[in-house]
Amino acid sequence: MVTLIPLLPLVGFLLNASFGRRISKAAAGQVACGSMLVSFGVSAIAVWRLVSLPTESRAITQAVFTWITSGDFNVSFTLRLDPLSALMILVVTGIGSLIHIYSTAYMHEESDSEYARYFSYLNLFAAFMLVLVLGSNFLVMFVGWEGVGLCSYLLIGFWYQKPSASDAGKKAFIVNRIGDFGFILGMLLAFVRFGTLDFQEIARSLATLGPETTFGTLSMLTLLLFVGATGKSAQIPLFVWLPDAMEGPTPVSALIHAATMVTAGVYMIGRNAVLFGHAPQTLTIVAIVGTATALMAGTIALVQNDIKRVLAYSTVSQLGYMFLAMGVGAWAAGIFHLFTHAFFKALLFLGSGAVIHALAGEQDLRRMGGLKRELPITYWTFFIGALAIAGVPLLSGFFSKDEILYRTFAGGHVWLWTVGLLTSLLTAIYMFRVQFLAFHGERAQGAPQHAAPEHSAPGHLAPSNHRHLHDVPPAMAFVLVVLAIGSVLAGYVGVPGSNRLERFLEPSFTAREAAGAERAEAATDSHLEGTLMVVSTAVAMSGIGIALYFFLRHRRAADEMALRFAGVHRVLENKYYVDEIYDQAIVQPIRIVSEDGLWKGVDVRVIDGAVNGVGDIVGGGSEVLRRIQTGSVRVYAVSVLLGVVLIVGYYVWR
Amino acid sequence: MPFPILTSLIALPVAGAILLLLVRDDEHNEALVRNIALAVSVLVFAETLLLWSRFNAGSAEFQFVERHAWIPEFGISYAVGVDGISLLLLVLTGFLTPLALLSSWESVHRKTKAFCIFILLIESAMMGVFVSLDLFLFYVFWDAMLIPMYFLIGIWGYDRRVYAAVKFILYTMAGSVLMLLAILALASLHNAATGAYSFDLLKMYDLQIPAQMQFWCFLAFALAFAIKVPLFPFHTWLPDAHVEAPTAGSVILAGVLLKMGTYGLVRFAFPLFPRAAAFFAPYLALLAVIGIIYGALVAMVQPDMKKLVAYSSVSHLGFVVLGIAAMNTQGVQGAVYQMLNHGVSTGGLFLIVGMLSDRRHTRLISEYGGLKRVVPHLVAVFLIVTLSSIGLPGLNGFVGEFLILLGAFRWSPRAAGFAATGVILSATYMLWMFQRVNYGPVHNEKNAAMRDLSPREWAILVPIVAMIVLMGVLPNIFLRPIGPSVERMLNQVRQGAPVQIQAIRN
Amino acid sequence: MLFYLFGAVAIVASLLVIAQRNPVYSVLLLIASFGALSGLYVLLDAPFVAVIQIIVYAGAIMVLFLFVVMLLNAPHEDTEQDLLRIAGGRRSVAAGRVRVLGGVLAAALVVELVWALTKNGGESGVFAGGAVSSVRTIGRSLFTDYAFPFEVTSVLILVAMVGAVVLARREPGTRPGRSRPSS
Amino acid sequence: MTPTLNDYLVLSAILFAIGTAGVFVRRNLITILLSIEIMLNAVNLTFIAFGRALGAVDGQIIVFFVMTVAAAEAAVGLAIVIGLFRHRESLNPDSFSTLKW
Amino acid sequence: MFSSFIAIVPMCCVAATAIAAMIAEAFREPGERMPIAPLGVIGLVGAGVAAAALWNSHATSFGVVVADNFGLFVTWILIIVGLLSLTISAPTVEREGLPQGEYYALMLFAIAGMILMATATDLLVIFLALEVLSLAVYVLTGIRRDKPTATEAAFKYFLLGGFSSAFFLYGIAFTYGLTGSTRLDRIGSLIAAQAASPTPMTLLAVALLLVGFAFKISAVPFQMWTPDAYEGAPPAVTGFMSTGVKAAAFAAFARVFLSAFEPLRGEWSGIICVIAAATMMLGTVVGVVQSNVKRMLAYSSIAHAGYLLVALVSANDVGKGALLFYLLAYAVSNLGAFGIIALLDTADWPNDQVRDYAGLWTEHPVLAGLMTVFLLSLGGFPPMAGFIAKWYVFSAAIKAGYYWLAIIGVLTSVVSVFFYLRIVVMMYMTPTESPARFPEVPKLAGAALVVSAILVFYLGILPARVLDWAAASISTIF
Repeated sequence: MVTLIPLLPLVGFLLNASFGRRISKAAAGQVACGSMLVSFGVSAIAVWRLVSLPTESRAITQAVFTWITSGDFNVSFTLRLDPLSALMILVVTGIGSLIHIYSTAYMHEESDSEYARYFSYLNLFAAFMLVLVLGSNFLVMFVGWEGVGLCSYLLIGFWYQKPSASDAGKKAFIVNRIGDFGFILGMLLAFVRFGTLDFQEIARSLATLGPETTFGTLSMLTLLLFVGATGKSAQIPLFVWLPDAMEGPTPVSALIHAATMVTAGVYMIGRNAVLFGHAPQTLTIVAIVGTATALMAGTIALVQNDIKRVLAYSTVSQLGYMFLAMGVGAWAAGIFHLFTHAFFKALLFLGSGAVIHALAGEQDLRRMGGLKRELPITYWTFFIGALAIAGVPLLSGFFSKDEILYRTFAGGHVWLWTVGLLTSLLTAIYMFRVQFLAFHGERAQGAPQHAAPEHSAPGHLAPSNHRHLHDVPPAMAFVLVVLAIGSVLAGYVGVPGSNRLERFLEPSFTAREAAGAERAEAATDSHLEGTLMVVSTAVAMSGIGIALYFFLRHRRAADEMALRFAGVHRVLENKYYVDEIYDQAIVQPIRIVSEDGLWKGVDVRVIDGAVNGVGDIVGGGSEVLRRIQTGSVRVYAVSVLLGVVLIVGYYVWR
Repeated sequence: MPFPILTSLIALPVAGAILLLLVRDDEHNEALVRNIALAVSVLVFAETLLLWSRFNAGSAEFQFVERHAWIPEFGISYAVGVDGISLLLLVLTGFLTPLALLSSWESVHRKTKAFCIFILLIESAMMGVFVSLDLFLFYVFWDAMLIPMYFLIGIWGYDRRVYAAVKFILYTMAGSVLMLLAILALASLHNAATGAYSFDLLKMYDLQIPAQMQFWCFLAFALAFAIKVPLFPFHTWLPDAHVEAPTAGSVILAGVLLKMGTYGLVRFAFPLFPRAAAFFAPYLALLAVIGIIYGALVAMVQPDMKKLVAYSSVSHLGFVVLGIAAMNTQGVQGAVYQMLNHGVSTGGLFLIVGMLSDRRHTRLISEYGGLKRVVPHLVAVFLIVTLSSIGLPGLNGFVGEFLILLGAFRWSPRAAGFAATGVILSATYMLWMFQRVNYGPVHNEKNAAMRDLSPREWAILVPIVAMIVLMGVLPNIFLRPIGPSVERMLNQVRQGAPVQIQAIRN
Repeated sequence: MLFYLFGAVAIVASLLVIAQRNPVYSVLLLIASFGALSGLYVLLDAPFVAVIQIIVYAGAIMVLFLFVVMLLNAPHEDTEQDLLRIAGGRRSVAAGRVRVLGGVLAAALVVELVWALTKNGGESGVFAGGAVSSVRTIGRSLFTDYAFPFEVTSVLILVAMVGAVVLARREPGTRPGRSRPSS
Repeated sequence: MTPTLNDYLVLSAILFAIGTAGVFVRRNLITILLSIEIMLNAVNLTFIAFGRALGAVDGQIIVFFVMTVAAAEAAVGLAIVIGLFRHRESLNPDSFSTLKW
Repeated sequence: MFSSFIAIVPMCCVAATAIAAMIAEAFREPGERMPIAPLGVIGLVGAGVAAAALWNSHATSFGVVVADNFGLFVTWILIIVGLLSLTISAPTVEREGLPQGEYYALMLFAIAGMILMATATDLLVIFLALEVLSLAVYVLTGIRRDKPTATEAAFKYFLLGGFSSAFFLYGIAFTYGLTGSTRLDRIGSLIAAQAASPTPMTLLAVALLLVGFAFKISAVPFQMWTPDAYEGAPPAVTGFMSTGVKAAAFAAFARVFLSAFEPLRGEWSGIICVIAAATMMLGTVVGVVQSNVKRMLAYSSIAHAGYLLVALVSANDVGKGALLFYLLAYAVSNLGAFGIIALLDTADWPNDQVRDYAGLWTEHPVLAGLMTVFLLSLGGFPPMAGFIAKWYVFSAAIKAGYYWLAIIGVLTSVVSVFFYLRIVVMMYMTPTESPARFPEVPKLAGAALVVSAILVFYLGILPARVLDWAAASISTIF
């Protein structure tokens, strides 16, 4: 049964990939959505059955087949449903289904074969993502891990004729590969250390051990895995691919680059909570990296003009939060935020997609404005999403983010907490900046100073400012509304005090035997939590206020600020020049060294030079030696005599 | 006497070649010639499958052994046999040869008969290399294989074919002649030890070889194999040979010929000279790791698709050598597996590049672009093969690479660490090439009219893709027969060099 | 004493043979040298060989040489000027070098041979034993012990005859145009 | 002061060396052939001297064979010289160097 | 009484045929065609049969000729050489209008001399045989009198041959002086008696004999005549002398040095090693830049002399057969290659430049194929005879401990492959400029080449029997 969950989308993929060209769009869409919905249904049933099991043995394991056997290395393709993965499959199939449905409308202008291709990729993604979350060992997880990377590559580069899109896809894949480099080494080290790659067995073998106090094998191992996570989840230093990934169709951004795939890193840490828990050094690093990423991405998001890029940096920032949570050992809080984030960020992306759809591909915030009237559904749903992410009380983002900040503070990481709070302020500001710039005010008529990336999907007409805009078609509207409801309600699974989610997830974060010991630690201080809640609510509100001031009431003030801090603004606008630095410091040197140093230098000149040099020496020697053969018989006679003299001389004088 | 299936694997292609010799060489017979050759090669493939089905996967010993005295005075015998390591390489050879023949269907019209004859002769020699259990016999096939390949490159190749062909043959010979001397020295030692000459591999395994002799003989063997693999810095013949060879030549060259080097390391160099192997393994690994990174970096900047794939072979085979140098179960098994993978996926890449160059008569990446719009099916297959080459889990490349890295990591984490960068780099150069060829707008008019895959080309590519997926998803089918033989070989090496192996482990 | 006389004559005559430009003189001087050698043969109790030396060698073979020299009518070897005229200055330098190098090597050979022969006293001592020089003994030995080599020489002479005829006879005239390429 | 075997051997060695020198000192084909004759004669002297020292006739008999060989060689050699002269009207060995390198 | 003649029967067969050929020529009308070559073939086959009958008999004649297996093996090689040479000569003789009777008679005399040289056990007889074959070959070299190069080649060969045979004779003189005999067995026993401290004169004898043989086998530095003579001679003759003379000379060389002078091995092995190394290197290195195929093969034959020297110097229980087997393999391959050159020779253009071979494959695929087989065999590729031969030689060298010689040997053979392949490249990979420059191939000569190609493969694939014979043969001399 668990096998069916990833298998269904895979079947959908195969159908669409094989016959997609020959069937109609409707059929292709139905196949794709159908397989996802059925998969969701199966997931729901599976989760229901899981929940009905007693807490102590809440896991369904299904070994599909033995995958690789080599000596003592034996990996079976095993899927395992436990509370953590249960939550994830619900997110993946649920939000996945919604986005499939949304896409049927959003991608409608593509040609038949492209449409089928799109859905086949999307199905394939879902299949791999489900494998990722269901995998019971590192290697199966890695299959999904890489598979989603592949699909991300394919979908980012979906409009392959646009060089920027295919570049972005390639960049995503390669940056992810850098992370995978760490992940692979981490797996290797794990196998060498534990003799297995199974999550359960690793956790069990660690249960009796205390955390590592120095930077030892476990720290190394977890750090390597974390490198993998930074790649997949776009953390410093590997976050650069995610903003570019916005070249893909917007539903893809929503599904892959907001709701599911990018959270894989967080999920992976959660999955290995016991392991990471034994490596406090790594956790510190995770927390710091997460926080730094959150802050950095938040600042960048402040000044970006492309609506999807703002959302992308926002995603990066929120992912930073999740890592912060993981870093301070608040596993459940991190997963909680992952869960809520999936809803509101998917909502925001799909909302922005609706805007872009309506504006025929326009993504530049400066050319939007006043859409509130024309796109009411989009407006309101987007507004709910913005409120949720900003951390307005009683919405989902509030609870999850607050949980993280509380845990951080409670864990004694005051500095991290401070930065987290600051980021929370930024979140509110940039989110409402988007809200205000896009939906309020008047539509800007003139072209902006410098052109934003033009996103024109094939089939879309050039943006026309005078066309009457239609709000979203029903399929999209339905999805937006569902997600909006989700964004409001998702937080209530883990309202402070009840800790339902935490308790549900707990078996996944603890090795069986040690469950009791960890539980004691998880006691909460409700008084402190209340105080902090007030603080963060205030921060969120002030953020919205600032946004209101600068971007709705006094836009001129925003421009003045930008002018006054022109340097800072430029740095932020150019995303701290990270791409440029990478290009100059890594990419170009490698290319130059490879081309001029290794290929044309070492290969052609040194090695082949040596090889040909041997040939030349032989040839040259040949030319010299043949000259001895002058053609004069007297010279030949001298040669004979020379031989005689030498041989006789050897005997006479030796 | 049971049916001499291994001999028939060697003899059948030769018989086919002789049959072809009898066919009159003119225009009308071209189809006949091709069909005969194809039929023979398919038959051989079927026979390899038959061999596999009869093979006892649980046994580590050589099976289907045939032994006939050949030059009895020197203990040279015609001794053939297969174990798990060679079995699959035979299957691979049988698998790729018909595809190579098919790939030449439209590109080779000149001297078709000779072309088919040479392909069949190569097949025979390759089979011979993999089944030989006698060092002399092995060397005979090893050297004999050079000639038809030389002609394939030299006659049906591209512009600089003569240079490439000569470079290929001289480079390879220069390495292998020293191996010949080492073989002779071994036989001589056997004579000194037992009073009789022998070139029998199994007897050589039991021979106590003094340390210093191991040292030199290992060097000689390793040089021959390193050139064949090719290991950095002995690789420069490869790009030339690959680029200039016709598609079929490249496929066979990359698919099978290069494996002879790594096969030789596993079958001969390591088990025969365990102490020297233990001593040299770190150096081999060093070269392998350099090769992985170097090959990848150089591949990245190639303007020519074939050259790019050629350098990628340097990188991939670096992995194989690394796995062998690690000398543990996962390393060696992964190495053998990776040999198969590389045969399939690089063979596939060359086939695809060949198809492109059949259509456009250029291999320069810059000449292409936007093909996905024009030939979507071709590009789809191209993508799968590319991903296989990158080592995407679920496809074949990953299994081998991971096992090798695991083996290497157990032996030397540092080596594995450096080697793993190949994972990043392979993605970089392959995807970059893939992107430049297939994505973007069609900026070159000539590409706009390209036709998509023909039924013949489907027939070539479908088996490749099927193998890629099968080997990625169910690797155990292939790993199972490999396992016992690898263990036996490892035991041999460990017994021969207990101290050193231990020392290096740390 | 006679030994030194004959020896000196042989050496001097031989030296003059190779010092002469004119081949006619060379041949005549060589005959003189052969005469001296036959004297030495007599000293070595080999009168029969000495006689043969004069009759066959000096008489027949040398006359053949002389005959050819006359036939070809080219008594003088090319001078340096001739050579320069033939093929530029470079060759004569090379030829000069050859002459010097050859001379040095020949001298070295003499030194080596003499050194080897006189080292450790060499084969010193007066001739021992009785001389065997009767023609009868020689004849018997020649046709018994040496019968086979004797037959072989007949083949040798046959080959030489055939060869000389093949090489030196006039063109049969079948293809006259090619017999004398422009020189 | 009776000459010893060694004296004869040294004498023949000197003659032999003179013969070798003649081969490249002279630029005349005839003289070169004569030089080879000098060498053969030097060898003959050695044979006879050894024969005398050994007290056997073998040395003398061998000399007969050598003479035969010398005659045969001379015949062929002179024939070749005549052939050469026909082509080039020259007896200079250095003018026959078409074949080289 | 009759039994004392047995050993010379093969030689006499050939010599008698030669004389018969001359007589036939005498009765030939001008322009009349007489089956002289077939006559020679009959004589050679008769000699072969005689040799076969003598196998294992170890007959001696006159005490100076012995029909031991060694000699008989070489005799067979020589007969094969002779048969092939006669066959491939026919087109040349026909086209050039050479005097048939004399040509074949000389060739047969040369073969008789070679057989004698290989079977003689007396230095004097060896010398005489050497002269017989040399004189015949000198004449054959220059037999195309109308060609200045042919006469020049004959002259160079003759002059240097005479020069070096004087050294050889001088060596015989010293040997005689030391031992009082020219018979190898007596020399051997006397040398063995004083082997511990050889006198300078003994060494002088060794040195001078060595020079004489080294010249005939064209070892460095006595190789200078080889390229010129090979280039100037008609290709069929070149093939003949590059194989036959070498085989005969090596046979005598081996017989003298491995039996009579065996006790002094320590004295001469070093020098032969150096010569072998120099010969292998010079032959291959200079061969690389040659543009004339005959000249290139001349350098190749120099190199092969080096390998043969390696076989000679490392003759031991492994290597004992190596020399003979190598001679056979080399003879067949090399003669085959020269045979093809001979067949391509035309009246107005010799077709002996490397570039002349361009497009041969298109025009004469069979000839090109045969040429490839012969060249690859010379280069030492399996499954051709040359490979087994080289393997045998190198294994002997390894066994004898001459690792460095073996290494030089294999490396030079790699270099030599380069120039063999140059011809292959021309034949197969270079487009033709002017078509139809090649003459028709006479059936018989073609068939002979096919037979030798088959022999090349036979020796390469199933060498066991011949190897056994070779090993058994040479063990009769030491």
